[in-house]
Amino acid sequence: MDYHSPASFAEASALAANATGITRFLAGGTDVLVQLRSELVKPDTLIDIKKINGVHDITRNADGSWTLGVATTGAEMSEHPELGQDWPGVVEAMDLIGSTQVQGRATLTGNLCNGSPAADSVPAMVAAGVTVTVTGPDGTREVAVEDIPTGPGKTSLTKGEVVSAVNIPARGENAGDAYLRFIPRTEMDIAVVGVGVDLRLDGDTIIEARVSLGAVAPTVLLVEDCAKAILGSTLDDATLDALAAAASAACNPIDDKRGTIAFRTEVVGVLAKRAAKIAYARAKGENA
Amino acid sequence: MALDDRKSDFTFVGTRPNRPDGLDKVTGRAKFGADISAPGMLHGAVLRSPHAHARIVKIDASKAEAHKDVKAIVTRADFADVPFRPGLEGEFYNVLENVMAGEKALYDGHAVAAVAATSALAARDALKLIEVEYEVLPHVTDVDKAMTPDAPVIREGAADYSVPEGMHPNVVRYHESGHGDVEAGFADADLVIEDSFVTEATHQGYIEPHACLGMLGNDGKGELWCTTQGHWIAQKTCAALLGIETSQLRVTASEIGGGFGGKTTVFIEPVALALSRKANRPVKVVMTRSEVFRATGPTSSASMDVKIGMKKDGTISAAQGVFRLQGGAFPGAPGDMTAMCAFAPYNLNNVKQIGYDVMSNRPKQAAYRAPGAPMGAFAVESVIDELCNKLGLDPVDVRLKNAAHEGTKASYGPTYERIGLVETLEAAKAHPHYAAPLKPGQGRGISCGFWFNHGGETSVSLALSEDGSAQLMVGTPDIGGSRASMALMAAEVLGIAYENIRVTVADTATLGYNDVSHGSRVTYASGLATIKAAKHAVEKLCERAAAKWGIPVDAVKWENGCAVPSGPNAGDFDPMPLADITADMGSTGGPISGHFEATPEGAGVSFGTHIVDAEVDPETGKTSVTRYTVIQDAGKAIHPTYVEGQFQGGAAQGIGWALNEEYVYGEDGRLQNSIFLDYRIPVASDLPMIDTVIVEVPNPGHPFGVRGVGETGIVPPLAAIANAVSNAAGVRMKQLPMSPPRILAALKDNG
Amino acid sequence: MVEVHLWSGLRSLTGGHHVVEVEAKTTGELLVALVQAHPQLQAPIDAGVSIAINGRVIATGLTEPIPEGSEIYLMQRLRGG
Amino acid sequence: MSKLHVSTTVNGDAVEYLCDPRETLLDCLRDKLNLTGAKEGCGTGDCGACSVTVDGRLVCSCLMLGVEAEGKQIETVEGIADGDVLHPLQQKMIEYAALQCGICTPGILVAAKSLLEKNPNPTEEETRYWLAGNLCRCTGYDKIIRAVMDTAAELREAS
Repeated sequence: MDYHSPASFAEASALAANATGITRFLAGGTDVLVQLRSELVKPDTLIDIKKINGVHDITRNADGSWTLGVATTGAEMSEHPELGQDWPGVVEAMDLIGSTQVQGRATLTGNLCNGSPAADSVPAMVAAGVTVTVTGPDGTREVAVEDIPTGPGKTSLTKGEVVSAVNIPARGENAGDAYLRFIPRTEMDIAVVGVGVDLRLDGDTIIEARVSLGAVAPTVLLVEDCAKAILGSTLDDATLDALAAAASAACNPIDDKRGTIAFRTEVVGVLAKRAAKIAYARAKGENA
Repeated sequence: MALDDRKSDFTFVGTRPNRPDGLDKVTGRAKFGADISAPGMLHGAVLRSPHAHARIVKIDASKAEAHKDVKAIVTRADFADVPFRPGLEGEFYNVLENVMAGEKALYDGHAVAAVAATSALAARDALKLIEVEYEVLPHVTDVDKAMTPDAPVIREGAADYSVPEGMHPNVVRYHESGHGDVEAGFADADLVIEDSFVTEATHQGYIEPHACLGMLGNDGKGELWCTTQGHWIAQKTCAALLGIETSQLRVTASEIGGGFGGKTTVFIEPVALALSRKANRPVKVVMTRSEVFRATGPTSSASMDVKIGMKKDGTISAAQGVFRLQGGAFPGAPGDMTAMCAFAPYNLNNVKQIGYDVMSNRPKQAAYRAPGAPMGAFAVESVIDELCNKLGLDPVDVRLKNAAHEGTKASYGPTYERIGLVETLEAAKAHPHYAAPLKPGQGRGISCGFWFNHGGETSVSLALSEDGSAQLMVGTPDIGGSRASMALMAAEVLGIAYENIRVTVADTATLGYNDVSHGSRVTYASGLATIKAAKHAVEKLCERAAAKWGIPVDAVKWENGCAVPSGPNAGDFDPMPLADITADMGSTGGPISGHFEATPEGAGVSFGTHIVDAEVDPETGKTSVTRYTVIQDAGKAIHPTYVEGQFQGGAAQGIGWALNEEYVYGEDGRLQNSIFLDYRIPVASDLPMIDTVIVEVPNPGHPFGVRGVGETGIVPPLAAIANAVSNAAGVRMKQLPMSPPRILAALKDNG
Repeated sequence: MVEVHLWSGLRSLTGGHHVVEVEAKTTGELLVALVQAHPQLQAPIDAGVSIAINGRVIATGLTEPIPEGSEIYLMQRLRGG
Repeated sequence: MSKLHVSTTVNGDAVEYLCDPRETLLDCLRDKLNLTGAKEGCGTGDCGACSVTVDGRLVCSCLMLGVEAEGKQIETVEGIADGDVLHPLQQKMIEYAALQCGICTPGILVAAKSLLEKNPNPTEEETRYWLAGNLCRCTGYDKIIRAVMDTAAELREAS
């Protein structure tokens, strides 16, 4: 295996474009090293992007949006004094991944590009409308997070392409997000079900909503029907039931060692309700 | 064993000093299995079968052999011929067959070849160069399916004398015992409940993977360093598997990073030695976590039917159980132990128990803390709980009413000596936990548990130094602070300070044979041996003092670390401290040591009662254990803090087994969850503080009254938690683990 | 003479008897005497047995004395973890 | 395949080693620097026995390549005591019998020290969640949590 630590994304992209065999980018490495060690994936080329300038930066842009460097760790996100005030759902979702130790290394970008349908940060990013900047041999493009994963372990990134920044929209007024996942223990598990909700209110009424589901289909889902179920409502009990039903209906899960089809289909609705209530409270400026 | 010198007031025993190996363990200096290397050392790696059941047609290692970094390759042909015998009589054969597959690979992960190379990476890479041709055979991993007539046969002729005719060849041992007339007893009952229960296989989950460093020359002399619960059994087994003399192999036990029964046998140790013999260099082999899960010994899975009859007043009129245990592709599943322990807490006139040992295409089960007992307790105590619920009776009162005590005829036959079950139940009833109110959504569970405990072959040597300090050599690896307990017991007898005693776990060349650190035997048997060895030394100290004083030896006694005249007639002499006697021992008769070599038989059975509160989320089926209290009879707690630690550890492992831990096999017979991410042992945030109550009903078979405490603590939790969860959820949970999908499904089925 | 109680699974080897009377002063003598009385008991003894004397389980020892009138149970060999 | 040269600092000492790019920081600490205090319990970041800090950040050394240590400041369990004076956490771990076999202890100590540097007054819940990535199979965590909480209290009093 060849190891490279390029100084720019253009260089990283060129290295990847010219590499033969299997190439992996190394950000936090918490997935790549596990795959390497268990010999699930044996890369021929490993490109460490942590020596590129600015990859640990968390920047609030003039328009209120955020740009995160691709090697920004979960711990750095959690410690940031303002990011979590704007996007508690995104920060909490990232924080759920692995242990304190894993938080010291793991990144949003890695979580996304690993392509797992159960990745915790991805539903939260999808709900929040996060995009990533992709640098490739033909320059850069901006891609919505939901368009990156194409199936378990697979992404839409082409040869030579590397994610070079994470872009989180401006929070704006009267809005809140939340992410909840189900795991059998309290920590250290992979999500059996995950739900991200982002919404905006006018008074008590929901006027914008995005709901995403994790670990219930081959990729994270952005579910239009869930958003429709709560739009225009004040999140009364009937609305919550409709949300749960829409979430369950959107599921296309599998039976595996982590959960059953029946369980995932049922619990996705439970979590959708609970996450929506938290997002709603946050949008109202309440502690939740 | 004569115990004419029972002791009940103590100076050192019962105190809580710092453990002697504490400094090494908190500074990173302690040497565990993988923490050693040797000059010229090679690294070994093991090639494992990806198939659950397959004939090995051909192994072509020529490409690996040609690789410059590869120094040796071994297959089954590089081990000794060990005769096959049915059942457990051919245990060396079974172990060899498990260590390196012969004609067939018998489970996913079964070793088929091994490589030694110049680096760990090179060894792993070289495995891919070995080509194995398999003929895949039908497999079975489920215990009930393995007993059905059309199940694939794992090994013909493996059944021993006990199996009734007509059973499938996968049933290899059968146990039946009991007394009275259960049918009459059931007829006499006001309520009879019969139900079936299932537990999945779990792993001991020690954090340290198996690791060893072996060196074996063509002269048949060897050295082995390994993490093990018993280095003499490693010595004996490796010698047999390699065809060398036992005494020519010196085995040193490293510090051991957890065992819980799983390190009572060998896996990679004979492989490292075989590779070393071929390469003529030291070879280190360290398992990966995935190898630990796939190819060491998990516990058995179980399928059980229990029927109990109860009178309205709570008296159990009859009890019957059938316990089917699957133990992998070898005889040894402890169905007999499950059967004998299941009803042992109760005073029963009519009881019958049947146990099966069944083979399947899974790794060879190994002991796991009270092997066999937790599963049976789960089934039995669940039925008792249900009877209590249906009859409106208090679960502690019912257990007290039926509790076994001194003079009770045990369910497994003999009459109990002094035992402490009633005391644990009374302590449970009096504990604030039992009276504490429950919140909505919470349930409380109670269970009792029993374990035999064990004595075993034991050697201890104690040598006094000129300056009056003592060195104590024991042969039982210290898996939980036992060096502290040994030093306390020696200090108690010698009357010198705890700190002045250095305890060492000796290697196989410096002490006589020692049985494994298992069966909760260390504090009991090595402790008894330590006491006896110290007394042996004290006899010699008294002899020297008597000679100095010119009085008969029987006129000298030992008190508070000094020889003193035994009475006014013995003469008027000042007490002579130990250090004054050892100071000139070289010129008064030579070195002073004490020894013990025997098999203590008097381990004393042990009982515990656990109280658990659990909360179930009715929408997701997720359980939290909110309060936990362990009450157990320790006989006499030598170092109470480490006794508490054993209670807490047993409870925590039980919580894992009850809620989330399980071996998950796919349709292809492969283990699906061979990493800690998916084999879910409890993490710190999963657990509450675990309260403990140490009950002390002295064991008549130990000079200080010790009963082993290591194993009993894992017997009650499965049932206690199942009862708490069932009471919280309002539906009886009959399958472990009670994972959220299973609980949610049960809630749905219940409407 | 001591009465030796067998576990019920052994009855098929002793012609239905679950109590066998033998002459024995030690655990070792007891096993020899049992096989003399019922040769088929050799198989379970080879597979491993323990002997309970007045409630105390002797896991392996063959030299343990058996006091006159003791309660004796033959048990399957105990194993620990 | 050529090896890579790495210069780094471990427990204040400047060290160098050559490593294969596939070797983890844990492999390098243990096999090249003979610092065997950090343990490999899983190799997948699930057990925490290999915990170290890198530039003050708590990580699993099995989830970081040896080559990534270039120019970093690494702290391991071997660096916790100040000469022959144990850190209060080490002392409390012994006093509380917060270890049975001791294999998880190095990782627990590194992680707990990192917690107390960040949060000198953690609640029981915070302590449990911070240490959730450090598996202990022997103790049920009870005595570990008590030892860490008591150390925190003692350090607060001392400061």
